[in-house]
Amino acid sequence: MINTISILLALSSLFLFGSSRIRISIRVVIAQGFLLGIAFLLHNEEHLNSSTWTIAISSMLLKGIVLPWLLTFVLHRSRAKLEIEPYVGFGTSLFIGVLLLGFSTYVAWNLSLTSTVRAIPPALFSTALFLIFCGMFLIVTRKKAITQTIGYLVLENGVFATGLGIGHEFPFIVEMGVMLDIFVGVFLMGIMIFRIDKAFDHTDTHRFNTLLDEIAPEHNDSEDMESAQ
Amino acid sequence: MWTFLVGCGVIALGGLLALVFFKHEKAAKISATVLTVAGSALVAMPVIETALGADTEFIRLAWTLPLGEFHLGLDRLSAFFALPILLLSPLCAIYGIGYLAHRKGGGGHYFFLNTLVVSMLLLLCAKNAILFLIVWEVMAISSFFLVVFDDHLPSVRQAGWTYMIATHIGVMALLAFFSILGHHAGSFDFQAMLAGGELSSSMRLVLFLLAVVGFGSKAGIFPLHIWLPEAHPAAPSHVSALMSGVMIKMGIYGLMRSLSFLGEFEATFGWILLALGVAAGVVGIVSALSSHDIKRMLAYSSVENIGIICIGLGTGILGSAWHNPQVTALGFGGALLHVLNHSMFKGLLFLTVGAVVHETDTKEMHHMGGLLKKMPFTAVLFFAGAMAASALPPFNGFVSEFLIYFSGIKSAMTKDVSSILLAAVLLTSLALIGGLALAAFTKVGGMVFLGEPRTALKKTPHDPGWTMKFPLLLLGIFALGTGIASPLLLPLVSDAQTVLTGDAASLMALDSDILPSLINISYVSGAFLVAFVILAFFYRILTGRKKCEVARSPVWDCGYAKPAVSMQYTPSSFSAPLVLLFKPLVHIRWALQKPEGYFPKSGRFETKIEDRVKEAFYAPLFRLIAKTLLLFRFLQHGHVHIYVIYVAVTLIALLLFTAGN
Amino acid sequence: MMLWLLICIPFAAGALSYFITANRVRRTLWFLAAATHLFLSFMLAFQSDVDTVKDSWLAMDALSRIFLPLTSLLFTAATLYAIGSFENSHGGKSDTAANESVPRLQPESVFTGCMLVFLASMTTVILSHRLGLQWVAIEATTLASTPLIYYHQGTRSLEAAWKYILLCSVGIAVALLGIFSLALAAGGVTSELTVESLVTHATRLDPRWLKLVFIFILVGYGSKMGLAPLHTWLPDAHSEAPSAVSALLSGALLNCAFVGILRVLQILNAAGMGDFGQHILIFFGLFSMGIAAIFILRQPDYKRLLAYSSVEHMGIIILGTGLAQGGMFGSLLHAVNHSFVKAMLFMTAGNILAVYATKRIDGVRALKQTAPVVAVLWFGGFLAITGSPPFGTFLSEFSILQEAVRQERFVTAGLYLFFLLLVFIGMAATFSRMTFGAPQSEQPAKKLHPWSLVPPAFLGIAALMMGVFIPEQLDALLHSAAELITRGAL
Amino acid sequence: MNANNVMMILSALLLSPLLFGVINRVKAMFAGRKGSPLLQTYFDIAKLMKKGMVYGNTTSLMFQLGPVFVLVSVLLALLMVPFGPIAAPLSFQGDFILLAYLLGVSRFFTVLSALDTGSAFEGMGASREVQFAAMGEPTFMLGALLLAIHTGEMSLSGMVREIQFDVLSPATAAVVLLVAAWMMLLLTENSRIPVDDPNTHLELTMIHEVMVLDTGGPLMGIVTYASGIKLWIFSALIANLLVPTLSAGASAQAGIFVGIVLLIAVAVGVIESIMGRVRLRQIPKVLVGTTALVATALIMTLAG
Repeated sequence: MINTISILLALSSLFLFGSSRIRISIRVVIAQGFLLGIAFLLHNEEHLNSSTWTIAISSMLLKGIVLPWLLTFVLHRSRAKLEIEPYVGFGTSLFIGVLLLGFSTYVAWNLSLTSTVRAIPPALFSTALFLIFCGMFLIVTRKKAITQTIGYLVLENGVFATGLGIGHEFPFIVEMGVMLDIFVGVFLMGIMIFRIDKAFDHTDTHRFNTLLDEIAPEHNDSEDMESAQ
Repeated sequence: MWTFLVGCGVIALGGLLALVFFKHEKAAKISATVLTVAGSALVAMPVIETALGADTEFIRLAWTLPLGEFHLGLDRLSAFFALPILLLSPLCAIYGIGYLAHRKGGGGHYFFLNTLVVSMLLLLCAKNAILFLIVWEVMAISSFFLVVFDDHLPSVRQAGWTYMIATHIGVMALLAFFSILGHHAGSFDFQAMLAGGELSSSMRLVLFLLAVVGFGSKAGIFPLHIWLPEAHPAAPSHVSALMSGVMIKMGIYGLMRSLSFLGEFEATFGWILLALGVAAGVVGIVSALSSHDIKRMLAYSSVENIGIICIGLGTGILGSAWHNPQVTALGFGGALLHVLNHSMFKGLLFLTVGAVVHETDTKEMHHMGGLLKKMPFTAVLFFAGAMAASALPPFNGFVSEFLIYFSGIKSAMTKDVSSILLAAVLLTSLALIGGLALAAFTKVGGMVFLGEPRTALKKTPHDPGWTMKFPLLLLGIFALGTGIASPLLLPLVSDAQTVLTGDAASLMALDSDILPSLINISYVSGAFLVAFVILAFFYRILTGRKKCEVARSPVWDCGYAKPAVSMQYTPSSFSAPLVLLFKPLVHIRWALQKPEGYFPKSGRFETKIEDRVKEAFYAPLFRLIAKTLLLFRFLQHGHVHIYVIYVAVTLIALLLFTAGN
Repeated sequence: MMLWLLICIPFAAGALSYFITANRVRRTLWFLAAATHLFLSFMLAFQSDVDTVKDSWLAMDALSRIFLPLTSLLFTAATLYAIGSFENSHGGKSDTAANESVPRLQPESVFTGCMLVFLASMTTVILSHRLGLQWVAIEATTLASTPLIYYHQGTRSLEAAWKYILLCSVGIAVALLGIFSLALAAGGVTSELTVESLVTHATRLDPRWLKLVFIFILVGYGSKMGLAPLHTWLPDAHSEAPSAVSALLSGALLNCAFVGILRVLQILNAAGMGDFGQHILIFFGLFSMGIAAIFILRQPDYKRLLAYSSVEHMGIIILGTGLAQGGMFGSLLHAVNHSFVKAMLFMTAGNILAVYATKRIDGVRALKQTAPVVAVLWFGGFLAITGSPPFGTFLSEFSILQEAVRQERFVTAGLYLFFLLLVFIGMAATFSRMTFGAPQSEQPAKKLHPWSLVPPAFLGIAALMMGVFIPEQLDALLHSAAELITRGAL
Repeated sequence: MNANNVMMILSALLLSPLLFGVINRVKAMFAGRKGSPLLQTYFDIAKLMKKGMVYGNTTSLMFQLGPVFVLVSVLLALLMVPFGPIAAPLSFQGDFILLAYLLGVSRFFTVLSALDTGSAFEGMGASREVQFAAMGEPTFMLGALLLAIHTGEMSLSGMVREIQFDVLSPATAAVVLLVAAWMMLLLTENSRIPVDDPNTHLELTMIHEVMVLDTGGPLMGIVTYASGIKLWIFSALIANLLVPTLSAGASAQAGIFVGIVLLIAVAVGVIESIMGRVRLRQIPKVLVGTTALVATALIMTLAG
């Protein structure tokens, strides 16, 4: 069952690579949020108690409803176009995606073969790594601030997927704290996308490069000396 | 030893008082000076005692610094190097009162001046590497602030910058030096380093080179000298005197001290130092000859003198490597004596030149001339200093060079091929340097003090007030006195050099010939003065006769009876033929605007002397490094998504690294 | 319980101050919270009895005894300084001109609130003995400081804040992966993710996973700490933030990330796998120093210059950590020294900004004449940051060098010295250019509020003190902390 | 100091102006003229001493005192020159260094009193003087080193005492080279052809004469006498290398020595007559050449 969910998660991410519309992407993230929640419950079948339920439900709430809603809200309020503007074409993205999946699987299997730790199924771990790389890839290749936020969410999902195996070993408060952090983080990002939109009339982060290091004129030139006089 | 510390404390207190009184210029200067004089007097007591043979004293205080300990000790070598400090510092402080009379910022200036003095004194006594490095840097920083006193001038800022970089390059080498040595000795205590275990031959070479770079950058050993000709002209003259007279000698002290840690000397070290010394001597004096900024010229002359000191050190090391204790003692002794002598005459020269610059408001020789008539006192003392700097008897410069010559000839007496090579190199280079120094100093003396003023000055120059005259006079007397009474100085040197070799045998015990020679030299020097007085008296009688008419007329100009000031030979033309012979060593930039037409209105010819080492080595090197580094500036391009790639790539690379392990 | 107080007081004060509109009252509250925190942290840090200050979440060990008072001290200084600089900017309008298109400032109440929450989260990072909690706190520092960076609300600060939050969040997500991996590695060995229990059972943890954990944590917290090439946000954020915030970001926050790395290193060392980390850490250290040198050379903006210098110093610290043993001591000492000096320099930079209204180096001349006190601080800070004796940085940098030589890593030592030299050359040019010279135009002599001068002066004196006299207690603490990290336990 | 060397010093003091007379006479003979009397220089000095003084407008005290210093320094230098087998009055290890530097002192003051006139001519001459002297200095020092190695003595008198002529030994060849080199040095230091032409009438080409262009009266007398002594010193140094070891009495030896010195003056006269002047720019090369000559001699000694 976990394996099925892992595959679904991986596929959904690959789908993100090929998707050209922001709204569809948000829906994929919603799906991932619910999938992760279910996977969490499944993984902790033997330890189901109030705290596992709370974590699962709040995670689904956060990742499946609150954050996507926030993103949609931002999307509507800002004057951004609804299409994704990638640096890397969708086809190429898909190809790279497959490569990344391969790499993650290699790392995960390589590790699980030699490792004594069996808490996390290799399939899930490879998917988790894949999601992390996917998230980074999305941030790297998509121009808009909002798509970068989506990338961040995917990345977080990947991390969360890794955490599935250890839910009962992690204190409840910490889990909640992690979720709070993610929520506040995305919330802040949302606010900033608003501000960016207002200040720049666009949310393209590739035009977001005023903070640079120019090369100052040479400091100790004799010409410079004379001009200073 | 405690007297020593108390004395240092008094000087430091003077500096603090200067800072406290910074609003009252005069009070600040005077309080700092008075306490410097008092403190120096206190410090002088143990120093002279030790220099004359008292036992080394130590002070150890607990100090919670990692690796550090407050450990001071005053041995012969330290005491010897302390002598010029104790002589020059009070004089420079006194001189500064007059020199900076109409300037603001004296409080801060005197604070750094006193800090410099204290740091130098502590440096000499530091017996722990950390303490040594700390006071070393305090010395560097305080002298930096002294250099940039006139920071509104771009050239001064440039000089300060150059000085700072040069110093820091040296500090880096010293850090490496001491950390390696400390690692080998297992402690940062100098005594542990002295006793430290056997070093491998290659490690010794590395350490030696590090010491040469580290201390050489302070001492101005070729080719690390480039800050000297920048910083000395930039600094106020008494600071130049103090820096050139004693501070750069701290580099020599450091080099000597570190040599003592290296165990047995190898001939390679000696050849390296000798080669550097010869190069510094020749390049230094040729550059001095070509410079027409009067203080820059003196700075280059310091480079030359450091070169001579290095020649002495190199000879000493070679002597030791060849198990020829006489040559060792003579070489080291000559180098040490030259340290002392150079501090006197270079201090004197900088202070006299300071008076000239103070009166004429320019450092350009082309604008000076005829100052002997306006400033006779300064002029006479300048000529005294110039003679000493050209190593002419009866002044002290000759005596120390004599010792170095002597060491070379002594080594040749073994008739060993390499010893003869050493002697030949030493004699040739010293003779050449001597000849060139004479050319350089007659040029300065002639162009600045003799003839007629080349440009109109804003005000009529005159001899300075007593605060500036007194130090000049005293230094002049010392330069002459130590020249004539050199046999009396020999015991000081004779013992101080034993610290380097670790042998107990003093120079005088090893070499019975040197003392009689020095005594003869002092007879001749004395006779020189006496004979001069007698002959001058006769001359006076001869020209004072009634029959002897004394008249004045224009000088001969091929029958042209209206000679003009501008027809005088210029400093550049004086030195040009000689400098052109050594063309590869200095870079002269020409700017010529030819007079045109039958009745030309204007014409202009300008030369600018650039340091060849700086131009051909440092500038391209620094440019290359900067260029290479700046190539990587693109990394910070502002695109945040690419930044994320950095994170991803780092992560992947590390994962692969782990997988590989 | 006392430890929780340390977190709760600033948190509560922060929450409260958000609602207070009266400047005077809010500032008083702010200062009181800072002072109380300072008092408590010093009291606790120098309490001899260790066990009384420990529960299952928070604990006070040698490491936190060093960094907690340090952070608190810096915060108090920054508080005073911030109040002083508010006065500076209200006094004359020139400050706002400094930040090009700045229409308005964020309300001071938000600023105060975020500052205090920032302190609370930093305190948690330092005290936390549960790695999960520590992660939460580190992420919280990012979140609390983002609005602070955005305080000026200009387009540049917006850009900086965006880059900051995005890159740090990504980095920290990787760190979370590391924490999860650690939990996985500890699965079946210990159920508690506290440093103590992990150290106790360290040898039973799976080594391959542990390596993975270390890498994730290093990349994660390393990006927060500003190790090259993960540092890219740092110059932007540190230069665009208000100077009081920059001082804290550089002086305190980077240390917090460092503490995060140290905790994992402690476990790694306890597991006997210190060697694995060493190479990576040394590489990161040297690489950061090199990258910083590239950007310090001919840098046109003095706040960015300071930011890159932070990257350099984090490199030095990590290098020392990688050298272990003596190097560990050096790097902890260096962390302390760097905090003092860098905070002081950023505060002074803020003063320069207030006087000259530009962050460009060519716009600043003749500080010595225009603002003598600032000039003294600025140039003194330069000497201190480049590791010149008698400042404390010299001792720590030398200890690290010494350790490299002791281990006969001559290439490392050589590169280390070379980069230090490059940085010195780059900085010397800039600092002397700014400090000295003839005033270009008639600068209106701007009166600076004394509170904007006293804190940096105090920190400067502290940095000097560290070079000539290290208090015995601190010395002992540093030694035991170094031992704690390198051996896993005391 | 004994009677012998007092006598020798006195003879040097008395005979040195004669050298100029000898040279001039030889030159005149070559030119087919009768020439001035041998004692002409004595007459000149005596006449100059009686004259009045004319100082240049620009000159200061340096102009007047300079020649006095010059005289003092050459007189002191003379004290260290041995007279063949008769040792110098002042002899100690390393005395040749002091000798060289005392001559340096004389040069220092010659140059400075020249510069004191402020005239372009004097400046030019001074510039050349320091240039050629600096280039010539190593020749003297290396030569002395050669002698020291050769004889194992470190004082001039000792060297002269120990020097042995052995026709077949390479050392003799080395001494011959040294004589040649020092002869060149003599010509340079004393401003003779081929370096300088004392009898030229064009100021632009002079070296020594142009420096004393404005010197007259008693001052000129001093200058002339001092240059005589300087010439004597150099001639005596070379003569010392050539004086044969004879078991004759002191007075005979002294006679032989003085004879050789006068012969050297003759040689100078011959050289002046048969050679032309070298171009000023070539002189440094010639001087480097003489240094090379001595260096070769040194290497020969080592090889031998």
